Amino acid sequence: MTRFSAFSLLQQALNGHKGWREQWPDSQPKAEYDVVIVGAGGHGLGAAYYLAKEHGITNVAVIDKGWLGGGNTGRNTTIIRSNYLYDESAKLYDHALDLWDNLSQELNYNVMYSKRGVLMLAHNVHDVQSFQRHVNSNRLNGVDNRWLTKEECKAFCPPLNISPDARYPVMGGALQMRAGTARHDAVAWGYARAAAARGVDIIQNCAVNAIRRGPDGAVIGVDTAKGFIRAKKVAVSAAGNTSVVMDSAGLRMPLESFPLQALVSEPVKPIFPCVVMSNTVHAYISQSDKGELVIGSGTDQYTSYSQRGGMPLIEHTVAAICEVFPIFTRMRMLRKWGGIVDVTPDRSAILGKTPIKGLYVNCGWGTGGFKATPGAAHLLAYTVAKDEPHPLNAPFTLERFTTGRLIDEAAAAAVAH
Amino acid sequence: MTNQKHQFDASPVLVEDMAPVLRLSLRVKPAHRASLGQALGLDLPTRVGARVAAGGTEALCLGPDEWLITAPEGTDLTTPARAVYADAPHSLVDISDREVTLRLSGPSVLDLLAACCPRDVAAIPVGSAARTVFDSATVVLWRDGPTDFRMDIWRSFAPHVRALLAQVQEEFVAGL
Amino acid sequence: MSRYRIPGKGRVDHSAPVSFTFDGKTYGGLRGDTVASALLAHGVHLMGRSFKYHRPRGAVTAGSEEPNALIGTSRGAGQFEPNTRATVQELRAGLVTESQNKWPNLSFDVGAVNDRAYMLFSAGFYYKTFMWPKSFWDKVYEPVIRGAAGLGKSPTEPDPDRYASRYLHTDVLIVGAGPAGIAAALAAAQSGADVTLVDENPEMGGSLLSDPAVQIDGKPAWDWVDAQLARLRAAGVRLMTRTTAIGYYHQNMVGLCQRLTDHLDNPPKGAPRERMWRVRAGQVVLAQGALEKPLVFDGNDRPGVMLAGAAQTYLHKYGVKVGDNPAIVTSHDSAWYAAFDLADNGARVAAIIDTRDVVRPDLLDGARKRGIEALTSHTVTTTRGRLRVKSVRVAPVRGTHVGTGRSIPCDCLLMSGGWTPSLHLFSHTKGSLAWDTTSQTFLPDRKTEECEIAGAGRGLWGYESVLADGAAAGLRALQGLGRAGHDASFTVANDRPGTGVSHTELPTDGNAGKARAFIDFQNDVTAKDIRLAVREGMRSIEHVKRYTTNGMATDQGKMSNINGLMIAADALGKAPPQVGLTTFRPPYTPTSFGAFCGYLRGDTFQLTRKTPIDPWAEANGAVFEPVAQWRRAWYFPKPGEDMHAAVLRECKATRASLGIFDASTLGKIEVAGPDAVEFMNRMYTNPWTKLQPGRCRYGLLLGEDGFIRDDGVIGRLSSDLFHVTTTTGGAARVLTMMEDYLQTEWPELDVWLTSTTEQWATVALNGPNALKMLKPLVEGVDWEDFPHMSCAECTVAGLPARLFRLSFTGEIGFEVNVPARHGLTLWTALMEAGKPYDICPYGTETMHVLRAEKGYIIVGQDTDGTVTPADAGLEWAIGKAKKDFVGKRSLSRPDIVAKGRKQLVGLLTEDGSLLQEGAQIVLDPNQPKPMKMVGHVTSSYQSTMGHPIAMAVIEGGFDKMGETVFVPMPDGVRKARITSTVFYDPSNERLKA
Amino acid sequence: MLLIHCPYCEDTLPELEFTYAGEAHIARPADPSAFSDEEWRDFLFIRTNARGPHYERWRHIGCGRFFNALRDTVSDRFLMTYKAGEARPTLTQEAAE
Repeated sequence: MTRFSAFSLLQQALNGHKGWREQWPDSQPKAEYDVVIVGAGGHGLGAAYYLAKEHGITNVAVIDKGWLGGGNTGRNTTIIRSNYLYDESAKLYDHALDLWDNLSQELNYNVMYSKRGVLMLAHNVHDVQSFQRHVNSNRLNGVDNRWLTKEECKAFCPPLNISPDARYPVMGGALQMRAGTARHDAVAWGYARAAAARGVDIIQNCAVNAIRRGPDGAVIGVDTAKGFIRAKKVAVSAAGNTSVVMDSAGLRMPLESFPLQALVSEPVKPIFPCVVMSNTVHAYISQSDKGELVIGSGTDQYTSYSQRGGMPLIEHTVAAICEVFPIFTRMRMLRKWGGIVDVTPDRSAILGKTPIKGLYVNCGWGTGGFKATPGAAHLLAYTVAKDEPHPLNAPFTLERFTTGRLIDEAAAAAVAH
Repeated sequence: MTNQKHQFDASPVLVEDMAPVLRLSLRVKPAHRASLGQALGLDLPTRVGARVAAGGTEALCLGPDEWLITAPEGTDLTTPARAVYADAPHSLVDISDREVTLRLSGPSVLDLLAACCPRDVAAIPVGSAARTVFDSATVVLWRDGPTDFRMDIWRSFAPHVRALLAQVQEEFVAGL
Repeated sequence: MSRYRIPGKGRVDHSAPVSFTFDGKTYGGLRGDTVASALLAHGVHLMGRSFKYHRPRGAVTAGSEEPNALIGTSRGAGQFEPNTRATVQELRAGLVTESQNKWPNLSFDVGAVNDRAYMLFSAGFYYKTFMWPKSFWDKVYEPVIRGAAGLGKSPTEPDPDRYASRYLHTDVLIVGAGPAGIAAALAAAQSGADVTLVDENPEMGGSLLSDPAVQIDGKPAWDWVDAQLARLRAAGVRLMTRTTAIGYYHQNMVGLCQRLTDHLDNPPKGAPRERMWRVRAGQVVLAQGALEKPLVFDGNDRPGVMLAGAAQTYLHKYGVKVGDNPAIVTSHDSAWYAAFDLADNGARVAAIIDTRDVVRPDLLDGARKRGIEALTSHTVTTTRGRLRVKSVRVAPVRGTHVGTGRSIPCDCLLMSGGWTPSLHLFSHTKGSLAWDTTSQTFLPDRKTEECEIAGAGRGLWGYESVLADGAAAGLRALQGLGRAGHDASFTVANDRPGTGVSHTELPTDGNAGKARAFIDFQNDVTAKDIRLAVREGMRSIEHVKRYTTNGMATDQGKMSNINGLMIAADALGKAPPQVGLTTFRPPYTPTSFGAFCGYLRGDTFQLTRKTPIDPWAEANGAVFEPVAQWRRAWYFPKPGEDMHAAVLRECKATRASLGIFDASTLGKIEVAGPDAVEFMNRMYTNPWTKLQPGRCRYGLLLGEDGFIRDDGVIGRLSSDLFHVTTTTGGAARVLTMMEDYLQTEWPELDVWLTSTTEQWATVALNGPNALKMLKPLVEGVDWEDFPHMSCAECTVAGLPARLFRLSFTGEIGFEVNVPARHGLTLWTALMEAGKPYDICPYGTETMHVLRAEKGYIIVGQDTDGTVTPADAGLEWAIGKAKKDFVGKRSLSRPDIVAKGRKQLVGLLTEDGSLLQEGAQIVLDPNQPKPMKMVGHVTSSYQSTMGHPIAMAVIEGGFDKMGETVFVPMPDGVRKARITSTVFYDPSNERLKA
Repeated sequence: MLLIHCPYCEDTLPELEFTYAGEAHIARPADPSAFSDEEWRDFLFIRTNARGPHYERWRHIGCGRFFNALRDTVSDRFLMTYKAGEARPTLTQEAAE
């Protein structure tokens, strides 16, 4: 594998870039692997990489029904942050943030992790109370997150409208300076290249039809479009399609898949210095390295695998953005697309073992999967290798839905009074 | 109010506030529809959206067990209903003040409504009505004539609806 | 007269000059011009700079697919927009335009140094570098990359224009008013169907407007178009120009963006700039035609290099010659006609260079007749010229072998690589495409919606076949509606049929390594970039696209997708369909955010609900806070008072004598029917059977998961009538939840629910003098039998009322409900009657303080969706005898009954300081981070008792009464003692009286 | 925006008049206390999340009724709608196509 560097780039530039080799081979499945990972998104590819690098397990296949990185990894708005409310969440996402920090060097692939700061806007007294709670709990958890007055918000993000007569006046915000964005495709490609270099097979366009179990109930492999592949350990990391795959192993999940839409504007010169999130109006915005405004919306109301999503939601998202940032009404939408996000009842992920021997699952990231990528991958690898969860993902079990120990990030933001 | 002269030269639609009326929400199971109807002197329609009127009283079927009843203020419908309550249990709730009513009329009234009503308003038959949405407000839309509508709007939503209607009217004036 | 304008020619109005500025220079144009046609009329080709290399670029098209000629356009303050396509923007008086992505100016742009170092900026180069030293990424590399990003500048001021939207329901929607669309409309308009025909251009007619010599049914093309449009108008067909179908959504929902004022000199007042139409169509006919493909060769991006079809459009529509001395390079017949038309209009055509070995004899004759040199089996291998093409190098070609070339001078080069059906909208529906080997294009295959595709959009060429196909599609649409009609046929003279072949990048006789053949002009993606991506393992077209950014420019691949695919497929040694096509995403062309907003801006962005008493609050200087959809009076500051002072005064006045509060936003639900009590027993945790009519009770509602959802005081007005109140934010949720259970789980119950939230205006009176003050105003209440937690129907101040005696403050309290229209009357009457008692209006903040002093919770503040009745100390509100109620089963789940749950307690700080709501609580303030947190402060206020009070949820809090906990804040650690949540009048003495 | 047929209004109307109400045919047990923690979890949280035909509930603002629908979650096309309380219809071939 040619090491990427300014030098190799220059060298190649002089000989017309003839020397670049493929970043990962187009592998065909072997008869058996130590571990099969279903889903070649950032999470699955990353897990394969960490299995090989940190646990010495290199006989690994990552299988995807489509192209690697073609699911939510390549469809999200790339927001990265860790200022979550509950300790469990904050620690999990902060672990991811630590890995993000060195990911480009780790993978020798520039994932363009941009620490532009993520500002979450408070629009009413309830938001203020809730964000103060975030800020305080994050501070005591050692997670960077601080409260800004509305004037400080304006100074940090000049396009912001802080007029008190706005329908949703800005009352302040919670800023995590360490948070930001990254180049989503590069994350998948970087992990793929680094994993492949360590012997991992990446098998694309090969649907997994079923997880097969032996007489003792333990996993023995997967039936795929390219035949049966033997494996004693199977990790499912298939986002919106997790329910379907797990169902084939006879395990029903507390998941529902919803369409999530996002859009970009035409590219313009730098105007938007950070990431701004407003949960109250359901709008998320940043500006990409290319100059496009990247805007995310909430999920559509009905479950769907269509990756389509309707017009009304997008209208409300754009309207919300223009309410908070009135200078953008004459900007133009360039492209809108949809993804499928798998959502759990408590809006927190499921990451760990299952009741079935040899079957592991990483799902339920809802709208927040991208930011967790290195962390989820790292912890999934740990859990698969050791056959037990890492302390950081131990709380994110399936069992919590039986016992009632939910990690309810959604309810914690519940509005009433 | 409603009987003032229409002037379309200003705008091809007229938006007027209507005087309050007695407005009741009647809920009763299909089995007892008939007896309730008798008590109120109305043959309560069963098709959602259908209306019947008798004297000054009018009933609109909003759902399989729900009717919206309007009558001149002061009309007493509670007593007769109460009389059959034992045999025909029901709920009859005064909601006269819950909504306010606008009258929308004029040649462009269908376009006016099409600005914020996702359903095909033109397809609502004259003489019937529908509970539907106007932007984010749930409204009851009564079609009294080809270009003549009444709109019942929850009181606190009315200013928002009026503001939208006013904007659309300005489009008509601008001719675009 | 501008040098390249042909007097009297075209569809522009030669008697109506319009002047505009471009980069500060004033130009004259004609009504009907676009900015591009007007500039071309002056011989100006250089209109922009490319994204990455800042290469000089001119208009390559004459339509909305333009990737190069993007400009900033402005009408005045707040009315600037970047990245406008000069080929679309119509001239209007006083239009101000500027070029983009250049410094200091368009002809000399420093950014062009990138072009010198182009070898470094190969596809994906940024993934491979900028990683060392690490710290440089944040500080140096990324700022530089971002600095270089973007094309135009963002607007910086709020937009004064308005936007509108409209729903439209139509039988047949036809997208594209070219020959196919018009023929389809004629067919569909039979038998009275409601038909809508839309076109993105200012004029209907499509390609016919660029082919005036064609004759249809004996009429010259333009006359025919006029006649048909008149027929359609007469038939009541809705004709919409400047209207782009941007997206095709579920079940024949099509979004249309109609541009209303950007072309007007002075838009009328109140006119929206754009209107978004949400069309629901019974049948859709897509007649969007085809897009011409560039040829891919070294230097194909120089200003002056343009699509042949575009040159033909500039000539016929705008009367503009794009050059005196054009050369033509093509692999399709259509470019020959462009050459002929230009020659017939006085241009000296340098040569027609056709890559094909065999060309139709009549075309060769046409060239010969006009004395045009025709070179078949030839190609252009490169071009010369800095800001404008000066010459082209031409060489014979056999397959990939190139013979020795020669240079041909010219002032523009017109190219055609054939035509691609415009299938964007069809792709939005997830309809599948099939590769057609003969035409080397994708054609529509399996449909998912009720739609027809007609004409060039189906790969057809030549007017006669396109017209016939359009008519047939219109008829099929009509039949799809279950209506009948007859088919039509058209006779066409001077038709211009055509065929062609497709290429990858054309061979060069120069240094292949140095050749720069552009595919995506705007993003500067070359053929070599595509091949590099494939070499690096990008095997799917999606990967190639994302790695090279091919097709991601503002034309969304209209120019580049197919050329990129052909080259990727060639590099992979696969057939194009095996490589696949990237998904087309809405919108079809970039669409303003404003159009999507429509009315959802400013005052009409989202509704704000106001109570009947709101006007009084506003008139009396209330400060408001948004609560759910409502705005509520927060506090009533007197001159010079801040929030703290005002709230303390309001609190004290209420405790001392009498306070008045607008509680109208509380949700109210009438629960009526013989089974009302049974229903209440099932929904709420409390027991209701024994509650006597005329009495009230605090009701607690759980979700099925056992967590607190809502609460409120509920009055039993008669044996089968309950007046339920809910939280302000919970009203709609609770009613929906109740309806759900009633309709789905318990349909057998004889009980009905009616929202009366807005039927009643609710005024709360609290204070030791509340009873004294109210009594004289009330008729119909037996005060002997009206203790705390009673309710009655009566009159108050002569108004019909529902009177509740209850307290959310700890003082004697009442809630008076009157029909909403009387709300203000009641309020003023009570204010008047309250004067002797110094009645004090208070807002939500005071309400919060007073209830906190009594330890009454606020759902959503002291509970967060993870709190059970036990956690909140509300077990007393649970009907122990009840076998079941919503949420009961969840309360016995292992972790719900486990020790150490967070429980709601009171907190008093040792130093008497005010805790922050949301502050976290620890047992050991000296532990290292991450600290073990045992809970957080849910409510905290300055109280009327001279010291602040707080409520908090703390792990095992009930067993820690009297213990000390710590609240580490940035400015130091607070010590606090755990207490009961009831700080004020624990024995409820004050409620009795 | 979807078009939905309301079985009570017998009219096909735009999605904006409807709200989604989750998976259908998950009946609340007559006696929840008899349910094990696992059974109760299944009732509360476990969902089919079908990729393809999906039995689900919607509510129509017009008539205020909750009703059931069979919708293909891949195409988002409604295969049928039917009144609350009616038995779960078996998916016929032609309906699926």
